[in-house]
Amino acid sequence: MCSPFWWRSSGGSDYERYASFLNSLCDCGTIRSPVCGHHPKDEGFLFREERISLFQTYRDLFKLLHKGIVYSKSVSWLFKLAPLASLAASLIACAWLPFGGMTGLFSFTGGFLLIAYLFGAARFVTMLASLDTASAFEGMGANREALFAVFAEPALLLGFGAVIVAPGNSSLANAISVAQNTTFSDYGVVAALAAVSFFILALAENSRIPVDDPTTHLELTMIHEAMILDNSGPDLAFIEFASSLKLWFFYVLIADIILPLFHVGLVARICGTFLIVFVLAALTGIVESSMARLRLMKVPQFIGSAAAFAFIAILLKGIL
Amino acid sequence: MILFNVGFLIIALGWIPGLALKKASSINKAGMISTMAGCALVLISSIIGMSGVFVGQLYFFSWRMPFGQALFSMEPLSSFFLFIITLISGLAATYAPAYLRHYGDEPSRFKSHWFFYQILVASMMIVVVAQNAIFFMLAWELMSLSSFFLVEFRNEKAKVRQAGWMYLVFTHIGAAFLLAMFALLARNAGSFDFKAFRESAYSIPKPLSGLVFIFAVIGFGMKAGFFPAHIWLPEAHPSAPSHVSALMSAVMIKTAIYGILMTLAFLSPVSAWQGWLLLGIGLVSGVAGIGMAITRNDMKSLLAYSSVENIGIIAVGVGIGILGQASANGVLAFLGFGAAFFHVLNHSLFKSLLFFGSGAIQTAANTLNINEMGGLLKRMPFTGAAMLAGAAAICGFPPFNGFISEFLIYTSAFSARFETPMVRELYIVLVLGGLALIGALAAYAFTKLGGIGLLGEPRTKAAAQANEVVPAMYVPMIVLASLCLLIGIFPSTVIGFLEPMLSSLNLLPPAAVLDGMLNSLRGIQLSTSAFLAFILFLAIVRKFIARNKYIKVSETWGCGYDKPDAKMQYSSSSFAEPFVSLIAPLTRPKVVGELPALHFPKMKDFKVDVQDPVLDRVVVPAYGWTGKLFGKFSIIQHGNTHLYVLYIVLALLVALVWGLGL
Amino acid sequence: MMRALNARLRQGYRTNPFPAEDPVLSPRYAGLPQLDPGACNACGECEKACPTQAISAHTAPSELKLDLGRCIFCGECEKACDQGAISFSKTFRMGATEREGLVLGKNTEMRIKRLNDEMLRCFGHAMKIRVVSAGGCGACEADVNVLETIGFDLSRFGIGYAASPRHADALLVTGPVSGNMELALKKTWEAMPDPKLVIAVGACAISGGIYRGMPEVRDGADSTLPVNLYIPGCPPHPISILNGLLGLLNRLP
Amino acid sequence: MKLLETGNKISVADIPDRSYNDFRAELIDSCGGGKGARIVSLFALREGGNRLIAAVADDKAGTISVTSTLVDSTYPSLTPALPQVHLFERELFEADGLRPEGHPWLKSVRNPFATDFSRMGGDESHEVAVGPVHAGVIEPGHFRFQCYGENVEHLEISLGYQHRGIENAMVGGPDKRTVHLMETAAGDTSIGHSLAYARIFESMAGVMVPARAEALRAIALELERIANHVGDLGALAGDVGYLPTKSFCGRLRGDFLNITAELCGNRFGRNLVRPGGVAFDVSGDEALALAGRLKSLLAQADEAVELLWNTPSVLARFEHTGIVSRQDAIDVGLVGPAARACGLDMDSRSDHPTGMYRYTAIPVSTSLSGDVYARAMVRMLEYRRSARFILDTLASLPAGKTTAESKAPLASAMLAVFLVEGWRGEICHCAITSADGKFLRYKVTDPSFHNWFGLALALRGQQISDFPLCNKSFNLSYCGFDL
Repeated sequence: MCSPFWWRSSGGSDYERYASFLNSLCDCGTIRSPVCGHHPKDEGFLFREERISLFQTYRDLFKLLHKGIVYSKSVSWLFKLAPLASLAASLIACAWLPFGGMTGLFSFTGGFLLIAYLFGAARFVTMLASLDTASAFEGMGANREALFAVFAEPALLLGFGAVIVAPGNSSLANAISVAQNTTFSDYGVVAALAAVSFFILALAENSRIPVDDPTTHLELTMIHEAMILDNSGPDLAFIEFASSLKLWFFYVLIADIILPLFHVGLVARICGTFLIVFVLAALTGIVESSMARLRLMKVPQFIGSAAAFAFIAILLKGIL
Repeated sequence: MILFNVGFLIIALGWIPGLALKKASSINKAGMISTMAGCALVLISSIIGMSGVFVGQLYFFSWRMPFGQALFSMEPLSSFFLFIITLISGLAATYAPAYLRHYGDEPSRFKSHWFFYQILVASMMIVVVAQNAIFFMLAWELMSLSSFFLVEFRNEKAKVRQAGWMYLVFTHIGAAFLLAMFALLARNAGSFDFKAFRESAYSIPKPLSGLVFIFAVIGFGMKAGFFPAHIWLPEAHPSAPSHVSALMSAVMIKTAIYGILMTLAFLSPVSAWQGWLLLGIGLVSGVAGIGMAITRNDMKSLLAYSSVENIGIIAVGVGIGILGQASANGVLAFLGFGAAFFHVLNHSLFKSLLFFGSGAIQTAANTLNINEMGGLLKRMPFTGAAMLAGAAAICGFPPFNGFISEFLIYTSAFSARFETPMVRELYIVLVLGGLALIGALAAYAFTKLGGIGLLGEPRTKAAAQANEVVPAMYVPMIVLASLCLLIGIFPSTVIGFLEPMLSSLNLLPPAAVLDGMLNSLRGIQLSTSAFLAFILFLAIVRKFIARNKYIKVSETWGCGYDKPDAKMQYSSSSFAEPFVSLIAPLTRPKVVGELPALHFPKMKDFKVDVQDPVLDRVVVPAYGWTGKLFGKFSIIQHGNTHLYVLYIVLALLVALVWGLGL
Repeated sequence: MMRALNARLRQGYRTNPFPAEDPVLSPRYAGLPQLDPGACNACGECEKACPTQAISAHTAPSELKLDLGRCIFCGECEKACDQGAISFSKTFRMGATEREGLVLGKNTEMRIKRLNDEMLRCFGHAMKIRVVSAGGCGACEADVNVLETIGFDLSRFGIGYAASPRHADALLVTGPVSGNMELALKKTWEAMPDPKLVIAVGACAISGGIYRGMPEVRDGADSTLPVNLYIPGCPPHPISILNGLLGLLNRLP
Repeated sequence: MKLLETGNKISVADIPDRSYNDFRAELIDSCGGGKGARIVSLFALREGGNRLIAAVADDKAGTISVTSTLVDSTYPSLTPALPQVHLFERELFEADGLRPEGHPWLKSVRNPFATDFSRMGGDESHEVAVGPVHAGVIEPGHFRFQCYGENVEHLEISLGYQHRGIENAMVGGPDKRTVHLMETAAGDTSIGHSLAYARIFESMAGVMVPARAEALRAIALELERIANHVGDLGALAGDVGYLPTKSFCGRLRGDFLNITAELCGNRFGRNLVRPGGVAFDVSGDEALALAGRLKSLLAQADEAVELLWNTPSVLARFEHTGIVSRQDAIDVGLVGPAARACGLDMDSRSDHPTGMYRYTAIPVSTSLSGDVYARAMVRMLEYRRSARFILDTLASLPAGKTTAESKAPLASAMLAVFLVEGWRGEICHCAITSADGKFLRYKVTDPSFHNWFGLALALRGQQISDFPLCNKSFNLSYCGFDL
């Protein structure tokens, strides 16, 4: 490795990269429907008996795009910026995300930092926008989001650190291709710990039980939902699409980390990614079905455990 | 060089015409014009200086003094700091007259203000170009004193006086350490000239070098506001006029960073522990500073604590740079120092922007308490927008500049190599986890500042009646905000700009590494541009699909309640509460105000007092203990002459024993 | 966790098969009233017995009319009528998009018209409902709420309840609209983005029901809002509400 | 203080007429002095001056007594000495304009547009205003929280959105609307309120209710209790995000309601209880079928509810959340499961038994800790005991008619009081007839009237995110309060 800095992935044609990006756009909703119903307010798949349409998320988005918008008298331009920033950040993240061995649209040393910080920027604008509505509920949502981010951000970066930096790789795509050629004992434990860490984050960042309750109708207990109580029409569509993409992002990310453990070819890796994403969705459902929500002030400990897993994964690299 | 001289003279003497003027506004104008003109000239010379053309050109005048020559030099490093000093000083001077109108029209007050302001700017310039320890210390002292008097601008308030004294005490404790440090260096070099210090750098014995470094960290750290010496900042900044806070927070404390960097050149080779020390101090300052910032309701106090955080980030950068040098890892050194320089620049931009903004709010809404603000973005569109940009930048969010310096620090984790096992992993955890924690806490603090202060509905009548300030005040903010954005989008250009300075400091990595670095920065450039493009695209999409649709304006959804109220939005204190509760063992929040204990409540005022773990739990009690302790010594004060003679004899005896080495 | 999964297996499949199959209702269920003008002798006993003035039969047998919008399905008229001119059937399919459609009599056609094509394209498979309880007794709310449980599983049709009116497409009103709730109801309506619908559920929301004429109430949702769908009952059976919603969305087989 | 006679009625002329000081001393002595009596109703009769009439229940003795006094438009407040009357006094002030001097918290009761909230001063706290239109499908009410961050320093509940004027509409009755008004006083307590009304009517008209009707009424009342308790346990699970119990109980509640529908065709028990008896009978086969269905549903409900007690993450949310102390519960006069969860052994079914409960006792279910856990526990015990009662009663239904044929008019100038233990707690109906046998005053006291303030107390010092859980553990009625 002549230089630790690296721009653009070495493998994969342009076509593949675009395909993986488009794939994210088309599939993120279909995974969200079975996990959380067509709306984050429905019960998990384990307790529903009639299947709902796989395309329900897209139907909802279609409807929202056709609806009008009601803006609050209190809001400024920032409120109108927030949905755009959320979706733009998620789009960039999915463009960067490698999929089943296909590299993302772009990749460079430290690209994961940009992605983490773009998510952070989207979160920041969303929190500000929710405070802009002058509503106590939205303030509550922003406040909780801000507090939990204090734990989630380090966990996210340490997770990436465990997978990318500690093993001496320059980017996620690079890390995946390197891991393809390592043995199970070298990579297995680290991958497992990082995957657990990211899974906890996925629950936290996508308002799942035990952090947030997607089925709640109650403003006082909401986190993410509380911040978007005042968004309507296309704005809401952008936000919902952005959160679908974010959920997809975390699932595929975990799949990307786990898959190199199985030394298989491209087609198998793509199928494997879908399989893992499906399993993760089922796992989310099972977690949601078997435990209650944490008391709000216990959530930091839960998210902190994600950081702890990543931390151990990094230290393990030094021991192994 | 001539530009520098002329500019310096204009600034240093610019207060003189003001003495003759009678009207406050013309005094202000005179001060503004002379400062701006001087700053403009020095700014140009500093830009030239950064390219390295002045290296080796020393400017001196014959000065028959025992401690050496009066030497000055504009090396690229000095030029870089000069650039920042003059840029911010000039913008602050532009901002000042309109802002100062807020303080009445007593001419003498403004005369003294401009006197100290220009002395402060001039002394800062001298600090970064002085090549002699004594001159450095003279300028340093001048800088401290003039800034002390600037903080005392509104000295009719007891709180202001107290803040000023605290600052004075701290800065002098620091100065004492610096004097000791220079004394040690001079003893080794045989001269007070920095040139001599540098030349004898390799001959310094290791223990002495370590001691000098410790003295430098303490001495400069007092000024920089490293934790736990940070406590003067949150006292002094809210008390000073806002453009002075901006100058002190965004620029003056950076001279301490310059000092540390300068000292490093006297100590080569550096050792790894020095790097770890600074890294540790930096992370602690970062977390503690921004953590405390969250708990503050006074906007400028919050910003002051955030300066502690940012100084911490810079210290992390310097620490990493030292680690790189100590382990002969050029890439690490480049990334560390590069990040430090970058952040010095970035912080000076967004911090002065935010201080200008808080000053603007202070004049418009007559408060600095975030609990009393709200809805200001709509009433002060330029100030508000610029401040929000500053807030995003200071949190390190792309597409603003703060991200770039943090990115450089983060990427250092890629190239860190250490001999001892586990150290590298520890380093990765510290850098990734620590910086992410600082970043997330910063987002918390600035969501509070922006979201509670600028957005939503006004919480007081004064906030509801606020109007946008005059262009002279908001244009500097817009300039700074645009710089933040431009640097964030075109970081590689700035790296190019810093390149000569880095190469003069022997910090440039091999070309391949630099290329890779620039590639990464171009990657950021491309993806942040794509991010902005997506936003634009989505905005157009929304515009297009909502074209024939019904866009309405209605009340915020308040559950259909008939009388919504501005009190029904989060207060600044409430927003901080979850975090305050989390760190309650450290900050011991005191709740004042009675909670309803009986069945039927009688409500009182509710107030929460969150303490600074150092100031309120160490320094203030320690002050009390010291007072008591020294009180005990009063028993030896009998007023009896015989007894005093006895003391003298005893002291002589002790000195004799010590002197003879018995 | 295993207990929960076990319980899940044992509790079995419980979702109501409606609309594919008609549900099994209690044999005592009182559904759509059947009028037989031929049997009526215009004695007016039913009118005297009706607590809500839903029925009028004092002029001529052919004028026997029953306003479903006011009917609370108490069955007093059935008991009062010696002629058997009124009987309550087991039909749960009740509801109309026009208020007049609820007045049963000669030539009335109670019909739920589907939404127009444009609305249907939007809402056909995705509709969020904001429920506002405007002064009733809470029973309609309970039966609206029950639709979201797995027993009826509203979400399989893409319909759900929204927490915020900003997210909602339809405003479902229950209760007679008490004077104290009128403003809140209007505010909720104003908070919703266009295009939007109003659904009045229960006798109270349609006409004021048992509270009709009391000074504290406004006698139904159409005093305040333009109603698109009326579902009668006191309270309507959940299946009737579901039937109404699906009819509106053209989702009935 | 005059004990009510057999049939829980008394001639208006026999109601003692005390001086205000005697009246006050009497009430404080019996209700505040550790004798354990409670004021179950306090209202004014405006005919012939402002006459305050208080109905006092002594649970130990199983008696109800009344006393009265004439007051001017102002009178010294009882509340400082007897906090449990605070809301009655506020109601008198709002509805009848009688000002209690020295009332510590004289604010509106059913006027949601009043803004007389206690607010915290200073600019550091904030308010959260929830309602009237809540996020879920719930009745309207306004909750005002005084918050510092996530902490609730004080909660004030402002109701009245559901006010329909039922008590006023009852005056001049009974008529064809009366029983329906009672059935809809609180829609989820149709049986409870219609039963209380029927007893008032029967007492006034001197109707003897057949034993079979009493048995069916008790079955219906207990079914109502089971359906609501099971539904609420599911809702509690939902509020802590525990999906299994939430899903199962949500469905089971409907199934229990459907059993009621088997009885009378209506899921809420409308048209079942009528003065003189019940409107529907149950055949032997139907009784068997009902028992069978009930047993199978109970097994499912037990399984679903057991999950709550076996899931640590659920218990962590229930325990120590929303505590009301035993003393507070006594002071503010809590009733029903909320009171029993604070360790108060009180239940109208055993303390003031009527009808079927005179023959078959249901054990009183109490718990001690006063938190959400205790309230859930009480609910669980109660629905199980009710189920046993129903099964027993179904197995031995008395033979005979289901309704007493009587068209007797109401007695003139009488006062009648009845307590019925609805699923939320004690329902108190108190009626006074005029000389021509029409209702002159009809006072309905829903258990929610006593208990809303208990919820406010439970929330002090809690996290605001625990409010929905606390609220659901009380699950009080808005319309029953607002009337």
